[in-house]
Amino acid sequence: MSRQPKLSVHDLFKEYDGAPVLERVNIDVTEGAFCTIVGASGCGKSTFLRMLLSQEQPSRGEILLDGAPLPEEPTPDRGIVFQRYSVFPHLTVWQNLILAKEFEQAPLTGRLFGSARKKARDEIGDLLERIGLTPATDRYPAQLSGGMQQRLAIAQALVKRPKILLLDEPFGALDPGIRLDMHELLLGLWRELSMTIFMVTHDINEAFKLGTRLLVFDKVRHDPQAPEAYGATITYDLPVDKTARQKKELAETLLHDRPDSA
Amino acid sequence: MSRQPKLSVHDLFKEYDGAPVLERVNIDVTEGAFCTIVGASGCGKSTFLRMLLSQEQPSRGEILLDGAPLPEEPTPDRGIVFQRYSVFPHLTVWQNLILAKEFEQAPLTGRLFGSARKKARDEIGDLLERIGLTPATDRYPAQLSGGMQQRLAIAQALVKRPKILLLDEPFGALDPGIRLDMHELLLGLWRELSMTIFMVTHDINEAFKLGTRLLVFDKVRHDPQAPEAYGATITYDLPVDKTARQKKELAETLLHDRPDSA
Amino acid sequence: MKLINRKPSRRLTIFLGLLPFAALLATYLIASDMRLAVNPSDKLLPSFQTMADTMSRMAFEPDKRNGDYLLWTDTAASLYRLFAGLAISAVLALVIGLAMGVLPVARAFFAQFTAAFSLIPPITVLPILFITLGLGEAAKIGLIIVGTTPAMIRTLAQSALDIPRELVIKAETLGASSWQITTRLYLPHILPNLVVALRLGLVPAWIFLISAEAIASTEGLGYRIFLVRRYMAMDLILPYVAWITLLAFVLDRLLLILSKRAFSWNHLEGDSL
Amino acid sequence: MKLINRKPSRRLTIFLGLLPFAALLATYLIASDMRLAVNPSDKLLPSFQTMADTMSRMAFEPDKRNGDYLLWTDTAASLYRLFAGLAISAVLALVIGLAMGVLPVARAFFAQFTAAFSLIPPITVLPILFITLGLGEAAKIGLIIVGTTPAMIRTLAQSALDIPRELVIKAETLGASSWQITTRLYLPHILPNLVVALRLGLVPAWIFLISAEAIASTEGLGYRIFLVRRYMAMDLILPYVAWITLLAFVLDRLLLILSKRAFSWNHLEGDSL
Amino acid sequence: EVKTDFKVCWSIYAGWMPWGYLQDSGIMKKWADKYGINVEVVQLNDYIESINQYTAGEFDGCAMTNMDALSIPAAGGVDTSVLIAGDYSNGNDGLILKEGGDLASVKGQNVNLVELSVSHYFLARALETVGLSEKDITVVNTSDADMVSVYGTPEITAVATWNPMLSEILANQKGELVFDSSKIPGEIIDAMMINTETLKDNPALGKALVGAWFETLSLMASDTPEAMAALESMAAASGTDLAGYKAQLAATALFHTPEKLLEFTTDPKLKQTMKFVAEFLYDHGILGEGAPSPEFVGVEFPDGSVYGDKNNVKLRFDNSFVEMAAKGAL
Ligand SMILES: Nc1ncnc2c1ncn2[C@@H]1O[C@H](COP(=O)(O)OP(=O)(O)OP(=O)(O)O)[C@@H](O)[C@H]1O
Ligand SMILES: Nc1ncnc2c1ncn2[C@@H]1O[C@H](COP(=O)(O)OP(=O)(O)OP(=O)(O)O)[C@@H](O)[C@H]1O
Ligand SMILES: [Mg+2]
Ligand SMILES: [Mg+2]
Repeated sequence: MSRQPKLSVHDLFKEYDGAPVLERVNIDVTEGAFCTIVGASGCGKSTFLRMLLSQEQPSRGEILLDGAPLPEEPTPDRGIVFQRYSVFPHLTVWQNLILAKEFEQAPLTGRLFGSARKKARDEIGDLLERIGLTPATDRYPAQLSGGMQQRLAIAQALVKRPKILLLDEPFGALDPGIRLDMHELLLGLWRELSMTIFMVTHDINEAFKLGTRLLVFDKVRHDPQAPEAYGATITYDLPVDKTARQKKELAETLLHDRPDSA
Repeated sequence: MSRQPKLSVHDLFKEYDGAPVLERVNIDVTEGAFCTIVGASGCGKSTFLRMLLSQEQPSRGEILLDGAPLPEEPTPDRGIVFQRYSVFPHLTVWQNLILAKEFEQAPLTGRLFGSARKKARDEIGDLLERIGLTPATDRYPAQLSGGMQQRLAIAQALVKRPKILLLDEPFGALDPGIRLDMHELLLGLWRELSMTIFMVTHDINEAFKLGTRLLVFDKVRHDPQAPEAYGATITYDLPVDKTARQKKELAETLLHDRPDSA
Repeated sequence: MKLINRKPSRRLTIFLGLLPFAALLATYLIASDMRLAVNPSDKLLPSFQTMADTMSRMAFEPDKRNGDYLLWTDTAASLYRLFAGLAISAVLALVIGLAMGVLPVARAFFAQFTAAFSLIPPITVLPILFITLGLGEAAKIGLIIVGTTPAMIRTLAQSALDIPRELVIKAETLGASSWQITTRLYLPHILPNLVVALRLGLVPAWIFLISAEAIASTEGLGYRIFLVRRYMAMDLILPYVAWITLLAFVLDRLLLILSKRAFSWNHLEGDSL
Repeated sequence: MKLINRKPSRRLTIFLGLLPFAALLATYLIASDMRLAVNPSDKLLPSFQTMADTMSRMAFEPDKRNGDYLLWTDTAASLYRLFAGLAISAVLALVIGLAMGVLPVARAFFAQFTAAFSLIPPITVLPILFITLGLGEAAKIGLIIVGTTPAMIRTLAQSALDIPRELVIKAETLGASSWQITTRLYLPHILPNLVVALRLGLVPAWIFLISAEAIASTEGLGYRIFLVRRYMAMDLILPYVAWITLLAFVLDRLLLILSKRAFSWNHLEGDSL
Repeated sequence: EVKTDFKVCWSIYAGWMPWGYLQDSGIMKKWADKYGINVEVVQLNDYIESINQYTAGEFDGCAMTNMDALSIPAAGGVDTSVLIAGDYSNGNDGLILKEGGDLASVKGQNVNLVELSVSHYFLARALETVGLSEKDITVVNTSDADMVSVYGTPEITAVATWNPMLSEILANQKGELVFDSSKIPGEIIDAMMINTETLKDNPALGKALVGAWFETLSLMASDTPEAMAALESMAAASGTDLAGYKAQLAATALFHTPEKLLEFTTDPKLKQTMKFVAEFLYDHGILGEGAPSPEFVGVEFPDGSVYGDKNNVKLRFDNSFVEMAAKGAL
């Protein structure tokens, strides 16, 4: 690793109301890495992503982006899909998707009109198709199912083509078929743009399939009397190798033909 | 099937603003069945559960519970865990859990005091432990992680021991370890109380492991010009047999030892 | 079925909705009859006949002094002031409320002051207001503005603060500038609340308008009420009050409809009053 | 850093917060000095010295007529009326607002009527109020109630309607009766809004109190202001207005603190004004 | 300062309705044009507010009573001239006891009135006539606009008020008039007050106002259809009908000619009246807490004599313009 890491985290601590959530987190991530994060529910994965996004500040320690301290506020080079997927409730599906382009092209009004608007709408036609929301183009988020909202949130983050993408259980509410489509979409963009991705997931399959690096968050110290006394940290940091991939593919094949065989 | 079905759905249609979501859904479910529901995102699974709960009324068709039309309003014999897990934001974790008991034991105040309250709190101690929220007993939902809120929602529904339990992707935000614990918990109660369960899931593994019956929702008719023209229905209705279980277990074993082996 | 789920039919809803009005009318009729039986020239609760006569005179007979049809000139004058006042209030409240909600610096600057300022009962500082704004239309409109804006600012600023933090962060990651976040996220979210604030501001606006008209004016609904108050001409006051209430009610409903049309996304869930 | 994220430091916040007050004071000082230079006994904008003298007389010297320390007797009388009025309003608004929010039947019954009733400017129907309630404390408290309750009812009913439907359904599946849903779900959710409504109701409450005290009274802050308006004693009016504002401000802050204490769950996210 | 645009204000009261009429009918404009100035006669509904606005300098003149002129503008350092002492209350103010009886029976009762107004002064004078003082009763401040309606409540046993409320109460409700201002004639004077400095610098303003006023009054006194129309219009403007307005006028001693007015203002009794008023105001702390004595503010009379502090003359009865009118020199 002679290259400067894209992102490095030094001795990060985070506590809420005095209760530590994360402690002594250290990690260097090179550009283009796809880090999947797994860990027990409530151990601080989302908190970690929130700090990478600058939504929250660490209690101690520092995060460096390209060698410089992380900006103190969210910036367009870091995209996010929240765990409780949130899209803009006052915009319809396609309006949600062209928003990033509007911000970019119309600094003053933040809004495209006429042919520019039509062009932007046409440009997202393909994306809409790939996330399966073409029939819902003109609906408001409140009129979508959970999975549809989640797909919209993912697409919205991808549209901006961020350098760093933070995904918090992005595929949790999707059925396997659509999930595969979304994997394709994500991997395609990842390769194309050499994004650096952090993705929290509870699906170990997915973690192995997508990631180049697997981070496991867990508590190293545990006081049975005071279960809250210690925070979690990165306990395993595994490069995902061939064998594991092959194993996973085997597992997948087995799983895949089951519904039909039954 | 000589017994009267616990729940039967006859020729159910549901449309929103003229767009059909579900059409011609027919199914009889006997008491104690564990129906897992899978289907593409946005095909109407949540809508189906909402109708079983009487949260929404079918556009056409009828639902019979024990041979009689479904009550027009939600009743305590049908429990629910919503897809966007919602618990009462103004109550702490343990207050959320004893609420059902309070409703039952204090018709007037809806609130337990003194020793009765203490007793109720002690009684949920075990449950809290099993869902892993003991350290968070006194926190408000806004202070919990996504997975913790989801576990709380599940436990809250189970506390009431409903005859029919409706679960909409209940384990989506949980890590595999905790998910297994929750499976145990759910299966234990299911056997003990002979509940009838409908569970939407996107994890085919889970569907096979837990269910006695697998319902697949899908569209049978499809008009490529107007993808919204037709609704979904139950396309497969499979009893889950031994072989499938065994396959699943094999797959699980393979998946399970991977993180450690890597 | 539980009470909370028992929805009355459309017909029953209308019937129930009319009941309290009917009860009020009936109470009035009985009380009025009783008083008139004792004293036929009682002025407090005149009969409907008397009120109708008075109103038809106000509406359809030219005034002896200047030949105007008073009801209509009063209404026009008052509505003009009301609209002008509310429009300026709305703009001010939107700008300042938005600034306070969006910019921490603006919040630091305005928060304490608007909180304190909004608590000054404007009628106590009328002389200063009149001297600052003169005695013309400006003062009347000004009193409405002074009276309604601070509360509207606070409501709007709070509603901006209530926007989920996630949405703001999302917009930032999509490359929005502060200005764009303001116009494309905060603004659309607080516009429905502006309508709510306007609806809630209707009553204070009328009250201040009437107070202002009572002090310096030669026409307007409040002026007329004030003018005949010394004679206790309830046969004119009561219908005028009913008329004001009706006007306000129509405005209120129009604003609700406007909100449902313009901000349909905000009305997808739940009922509105 | 974007403007929306630029949080001023604690010190700067305090400084910025004081700025507009300082500006107001400075404006007053200059205007007052200018007027006093022209006419040393100008009554409109008295000097701070004069106001301080007057207030210290009101506060610390017994009145010639009845030996009372007027500032304190006035304050006590007004605060008593204000509290009594607001307390009754709060209870009424809570009961009716809750009923309207929870029960469709109650909503059908009350919705139109409260909408219309809330739009009647109460000061126009004062005579009826006085005849019904007499001229004593009851009428003054009554005016506050009539003036503030309808808006509070609407706010509370709307906030009850805004509770996510999922939560109600959840409670039903947990076996709650209508009554239990009301007390354990709706009530805790609208109590914070009651505090908000009370805070927003402070201003109209003061206004109506002052109006009532102006009509028939022998003590009270509003009485005093209207009395000395007779000889344009701004040296008493202005400090009295400031005092009223200060009292209201303290009440407002106390209510906010109460809300944060009692409904901490409601303040976990976002800021409050 | 010499200027051409002037604003004077008035509020609704029987004796001041001509001000509204002379503005509406163009009489004012005629006279203002004659002297090459513009005068706007503005109606304010709130009497106190109109005085406050005048005192604050928003108007060049204002219609008010002698008592309020002394207590508000004069005590507030605004040198004020009585340009036209148009009338005095001759029954327009009265004391009503609900249960009747004589004036002395008011003892121990609550009396509702506009505190510190001429009603208050009137009451004090009334009590003096039967050897009572304010200590023998309790004064309850009550707004004039609501006097009629609150009279109906059982709490009220006595009110001191003026027209039209007075006649309104007597006409429709139980009660007996036990004292009225016709028993203290000439003490409650309703006048057009002008800022002395403005008047000195701009005599044209005084001439125009006086000219317009007496033209209007002579019109009213004439028995012509125009007079009836004028009275009708004034009645409408004051919110009543012709009969009602005439009844109010009957209790108002309007001076229809300059001569009558001069007679009144040169009567030595005026000095006595102003002394009463100043003492009343001083007793009630209205002259300002800094006032060392009732004589704190000086009042100058047409003959040049001064009541009170000669170095602080702030209220002046100025007959010069009315004299011009009497001489036909306008
Ligand atoms: N309130 C509504 N108004 C209009 N359309 C709606 C509404 N609610 C749901 N729909 C539509 O109904 C369809 C089914 O929604 P539903 O939530 O039942 O899907 P689902 O099967 O649960 O999907 P997921 O797996 O993504 O949760 C969707 O196409 C959705 O857009
Ligand atoms: N605002 C807050 N106040 C107090 N505690 C908080 C707050 N937010 C999070 N926590 C606590 O921090 C811990 C970590 O939360 P986080 O959301 O990061 O977990 P997670 O790893 O994402 O879990 P999950 O897989 O369930 O989403 C939890 O124990 C939670 O209770
Ligand atoms: Mg999380
Ligand atoms: Mg769903």
